[in-house]
Amino acid sequence: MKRTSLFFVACLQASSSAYAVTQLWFTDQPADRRLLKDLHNSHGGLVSIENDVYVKQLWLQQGAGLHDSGLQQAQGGKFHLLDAGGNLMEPVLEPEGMRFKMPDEGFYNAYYTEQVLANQVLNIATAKAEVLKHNCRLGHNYDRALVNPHQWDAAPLDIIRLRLPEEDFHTRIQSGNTLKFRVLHLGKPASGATVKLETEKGWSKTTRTDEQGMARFQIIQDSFATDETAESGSGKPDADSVKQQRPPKSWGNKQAENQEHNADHGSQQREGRGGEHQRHNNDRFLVSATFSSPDVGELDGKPYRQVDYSVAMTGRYTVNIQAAKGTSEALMFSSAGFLTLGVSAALYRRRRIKPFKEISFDEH
Amino acid sequence: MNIKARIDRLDWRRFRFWLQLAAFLLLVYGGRLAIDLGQSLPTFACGYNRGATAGVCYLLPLQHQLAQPWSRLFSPAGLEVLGGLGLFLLWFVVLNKAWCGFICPLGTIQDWITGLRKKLGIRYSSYTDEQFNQLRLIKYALLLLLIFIPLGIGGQFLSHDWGTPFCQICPARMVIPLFNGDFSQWVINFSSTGKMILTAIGMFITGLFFVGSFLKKRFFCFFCPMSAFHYIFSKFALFKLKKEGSKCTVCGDCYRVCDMQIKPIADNVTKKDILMDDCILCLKCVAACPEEGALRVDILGKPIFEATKDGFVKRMGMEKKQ
Amino acid sequence: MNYFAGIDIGSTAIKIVVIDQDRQIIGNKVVGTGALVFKNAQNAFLALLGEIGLTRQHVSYLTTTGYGRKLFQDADETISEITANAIGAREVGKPFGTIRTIINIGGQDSKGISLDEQGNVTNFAMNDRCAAGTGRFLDMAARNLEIDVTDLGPFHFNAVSTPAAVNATCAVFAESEIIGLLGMGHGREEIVKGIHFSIAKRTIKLVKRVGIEELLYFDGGPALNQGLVAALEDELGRRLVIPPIPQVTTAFGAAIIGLESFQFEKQERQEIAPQVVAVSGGCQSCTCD
Amino acid sequence: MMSEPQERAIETSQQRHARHQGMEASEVLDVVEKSFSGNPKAMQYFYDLFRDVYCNGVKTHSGKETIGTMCVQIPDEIIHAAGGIPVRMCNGFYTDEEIGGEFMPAKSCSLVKASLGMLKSETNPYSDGIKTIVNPTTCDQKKKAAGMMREMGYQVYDMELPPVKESEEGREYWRRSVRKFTQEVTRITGKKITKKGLKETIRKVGQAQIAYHRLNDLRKHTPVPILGKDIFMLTNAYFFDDLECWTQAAEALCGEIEQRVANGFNAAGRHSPRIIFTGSPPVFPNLKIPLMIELADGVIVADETCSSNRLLNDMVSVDEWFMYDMVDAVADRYLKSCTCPIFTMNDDRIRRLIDLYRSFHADGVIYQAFSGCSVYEMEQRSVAKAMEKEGIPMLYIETDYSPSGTGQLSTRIEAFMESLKARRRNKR
Repeated sequence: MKRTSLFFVACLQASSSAYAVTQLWFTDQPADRRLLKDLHNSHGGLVSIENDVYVKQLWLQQGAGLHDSGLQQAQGGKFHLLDAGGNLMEPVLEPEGMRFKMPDEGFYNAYYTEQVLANQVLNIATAKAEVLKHNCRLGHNYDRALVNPHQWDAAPLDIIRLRLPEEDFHTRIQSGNTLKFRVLHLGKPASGATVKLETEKGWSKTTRTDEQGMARFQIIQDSFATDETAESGSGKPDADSVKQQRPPKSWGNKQAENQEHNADHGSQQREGRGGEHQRHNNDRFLVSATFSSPDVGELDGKPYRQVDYSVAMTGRYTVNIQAAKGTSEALMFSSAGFLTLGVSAALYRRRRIKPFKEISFDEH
Repeated sequence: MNIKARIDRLDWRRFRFWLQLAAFLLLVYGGRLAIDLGQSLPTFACGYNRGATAGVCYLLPLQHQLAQPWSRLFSPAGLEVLGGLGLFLLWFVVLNKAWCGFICPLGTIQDWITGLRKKLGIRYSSYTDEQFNQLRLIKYALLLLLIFIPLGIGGQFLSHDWGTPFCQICPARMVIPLFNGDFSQWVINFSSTGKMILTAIGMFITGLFFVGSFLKKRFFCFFCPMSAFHYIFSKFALFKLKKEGSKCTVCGDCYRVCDMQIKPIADNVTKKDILMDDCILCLKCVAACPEEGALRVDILGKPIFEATKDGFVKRMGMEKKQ
Repeated sequence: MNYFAGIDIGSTAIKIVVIDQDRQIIGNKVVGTGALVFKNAQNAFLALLGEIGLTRQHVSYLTTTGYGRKLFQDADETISEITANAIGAREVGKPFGTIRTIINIGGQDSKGISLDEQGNVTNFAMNDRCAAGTGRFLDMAARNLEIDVTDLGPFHFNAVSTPAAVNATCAVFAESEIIGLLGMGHGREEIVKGIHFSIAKRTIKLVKRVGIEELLYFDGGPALNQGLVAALEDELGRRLVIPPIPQVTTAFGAAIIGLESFQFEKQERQEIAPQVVAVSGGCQSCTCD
Repeated sequence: MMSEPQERAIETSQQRHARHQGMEASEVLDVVEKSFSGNPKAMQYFYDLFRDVYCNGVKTHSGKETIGTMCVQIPDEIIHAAGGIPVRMCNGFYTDEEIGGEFMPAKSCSLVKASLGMLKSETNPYSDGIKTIVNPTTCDQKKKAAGMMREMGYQVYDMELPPVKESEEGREYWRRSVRKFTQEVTRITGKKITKKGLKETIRKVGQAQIAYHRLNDLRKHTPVPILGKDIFMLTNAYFFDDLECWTQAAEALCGEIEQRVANGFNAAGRHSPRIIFTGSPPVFPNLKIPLMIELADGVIVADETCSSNRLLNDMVSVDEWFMYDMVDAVADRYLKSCTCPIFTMNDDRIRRLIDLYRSFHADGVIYQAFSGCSVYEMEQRSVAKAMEKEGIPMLYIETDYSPSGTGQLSTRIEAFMESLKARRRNKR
């Protein structure tokens, strides 16, 4: 019921804004917060560990954007799963989503596709999640092929994040990075698809894919501050907003640190951390692609004259750590150490020439 | 002349120099040749020397593992910590503290700095007995901190900002990547209070490191928590430093050459297993001992390097010039 | 039949013992040392041989001991009096058990010797150059008191009142001390007894350095002095083993050592003999026809 | 007709003293040379050296800056590096002891009396004259001797030696003393000590030590190839001989002794007990006890005395060849391993004795103490106790330089030898 109503809202929005389309995506945040205690934070987000094997559970989420969404139950769509080798495998389905074991190192890809026919338009929505399985215990001598993204040719619309230069399992996407996405329609580049990147902060950008189905975004240089930086950034990612910013001179407070552990919760409040760089601060972004084709056909006896494809997935990015690092300060501190010991050693050596160190008594 | 006698006559200084150089190249550049010795190395093969290190210092994964949520750490899954420790022990048990004296890249760098000082003709400093006894406890304090801070993180008493606290202050993180032209660790990380404090301390210590190891032989080893960690397990190691007290004349020659100023090596005539906590097993003492068989190195109870008069004379350059 | 002789040339007396190969004493003789030490010893030795009907040729092995041992060039072996004394005591003391400690008071020195179970010397102590507590000291005391040395024993037992305290450890000072005691009206008996206790105390102090163990054996000329024996026993709180002829134990020991050496050498000769034969076959330097 | 008595020059005091010394020295040299068969040929250098110096009036260091040293703790390396020649003033002449006895208490030790006696006699067998004497603060008698030597007109440098060698304070104290001495000795000789020069003298002294060790190790062999009296002669020559000449002669001796070992030569008797000699140092010509031991069919295979083993045993080890390090290293050599009884603890000495006993396959220990040398006399008890615990037979002899009382001593030594032989027989 809820979904339908939402759908209408979405349609209303769609009428007002061309891109305000309802999207489906996956989340690993359980709605029931009590479940959190059984989950562990791994390189690939929250997992549970069963017999020493990581098990990922994903729930469906639907909405127009990260701030305008809700958990959703599967409505007769299909779940697909690519394992770390890029092969299809069977997930375990649960009412709210899917769950699967991740025995191998690499990226697992989860898909959910759903079709809805309305107003003679067939909406084929795809939710996607790319889940990393990595455990440092198993070493880091892995194949590049494990790092590279997989592709599922049967996906009605797929969006693939291409890798950053020299990306590995430990790489974090940082604000300021340029992200490349490739949008594929049934395994072929979809040119002219609309791709939107939206951060949890509200910054968003929309672009269209080129002939190769490629879209590029440079994530805004975000300091996670609730000041103007975030708002002013919600325009186009011009050169100014990408410019390195000096770290603010006030650092963290207690409240910020306490919230740290819940950092993975997308909807949490961030107001408390005004003007701070927090290395562990990370935000989600939602990248979505929509693509229409004027195909004419019939679904369950109902005709349609257009097919709207959509796909969405979330990702995480963090503050640009380099921006928060000071080399000159570092040299200052090391010089301080250098000088402290150097001078004290010189003084000590001078003083040692004097024959005896007197014993001093306390007269009190 | 049999092999043993040859070893006993070895010019230990030169032998060690080359061995250290080889180990240094292996650990600091080996990663480029896709050499991976795992992450439980009992020596400062710094993991921050990204892409170039041939293995990772055990302290890094140890601090990581200990920072797991307690629910996991104290569950059967937490046993993986023991796995890492087991691997560490496997490495350690063979060489004992000779990891410090022969393999540790940071130790080798210190020896090179000492070599530079010698070239410049500047004398070295040493601690007084009193200073020695006070300072030697620092490494244990560091060891406790590097265990308890991560545990505190896992128990949610401390923020993740304090993660891998020792690595943040360890000069190896700054110094070793330099050999790969990587200056990126020379930064203060302002991203959080903890990081900022730790990296600032780290940079300060790096400054101390350069001056200290210039003035004092093996300056940093004296404070090294890895050394303290080693000592806990050194009893079980195969490599042993032995002393035959009855043959010792307490002449102090071994103590004189000891980079770590370990006095019991000369004064203690009752202890057979003379390896002390500060020892880096560089074996300079054995090389400098003029008493036949007073000091020796055993592997599995078999002496492999023994103090001999002959060897002493050769190493001190007292042989008759032909 | 082989005979063995031991000559102990001491500072005051020369003691000679001849034994047969069954370790039985065939004859013994004690004469004064005098000034012509070697001549006196030689004469006494020959006289003794004559008395028991032997000639020098019958004596297979002659061992000398005592401070004049090196003078007697005719000897097959010289041995220190400490070892000879120990061996003699071991043999003589056999009927009493295993001797472990020997007190020997000679003419110019006194000794304490400790033995192990087999009669080997494990430790010994000697008085230093001073003559206090030796036979010479007794001689001097007797002369001062104008009594014969042999009467010292009876005098000791005749003392009725408390023995006089003789403190001096030096023979020279003791002399004046004795004169002083006489002047104060002490009886000679008490003085003799006092002297004996003084010597006993001094000797025991010496022997304590080597450790006193059961059995205690006392020999040397002064062992004939029953008074001194009594004083030593009283001071020790134990009985002493006194040999029948206490002067000759050392000479007897020397003779026993001679016997053992003789037998040892003979045995060695036999052991080496076959090899000698083998070697002599290729001998080139032999000039005999 | 009686001829007119010629005008005869009366001996000067120096001549008289030299005659006394010569008489005493030649008597001992005769015993050393002639009472033993099979002396090594290379020993002739040392016999001749003693005869030259003490009987023929040859001055080995004429015209050179000689510095007298009063004890084994004075660093030779540093004196050599400063261009001086260290001459050990410890003396073994009874003649000199009698002179010393005139102004020193009767109960003082023979060695100190004799050393001061020689200085008092104003004759010096080694050089034209010794002006400077370095006197370490070892035993009380040597300490007080400093004042007497000053009275005699010598320039005395008091070198402070700590009474405790185990403590860090003691070590630092002594290092400081040696550093100061290093500075002072350049003032005496007027020559600067250079880094290179000191390194070279450390090497030279080291070579002498190596020769000594080489020889000493040969004494571990059974049968023993050289008698202890020859070793004492050799080490006593080190007191005053030119360093390089000494090393050369010692190396020649080593060669000969090595040959002897190869041939299975036995310098002693077939059953001679092997003796470790310890205690007060036998200094030529007071080789009374060593000679007595070897005449009584014993053989000294090793010793622990400051006139021999302690003189050359411990070597300098340097980590970095800088002045600071070298001087400190030299200082350590003379303090840390010194087994002199003047230090509070004597564990090191006991340990050394036990080790010598074992490694030289000895049968017994003979401990000589000069009467009056209270430290050796006092230490006797603890050493005896330790030896007893280890089952090592030990003979303690209290003696002095006087030639009397040898009968008593030889009886004791012979009895000890006999008991050692019996002990060995029983073991077999």
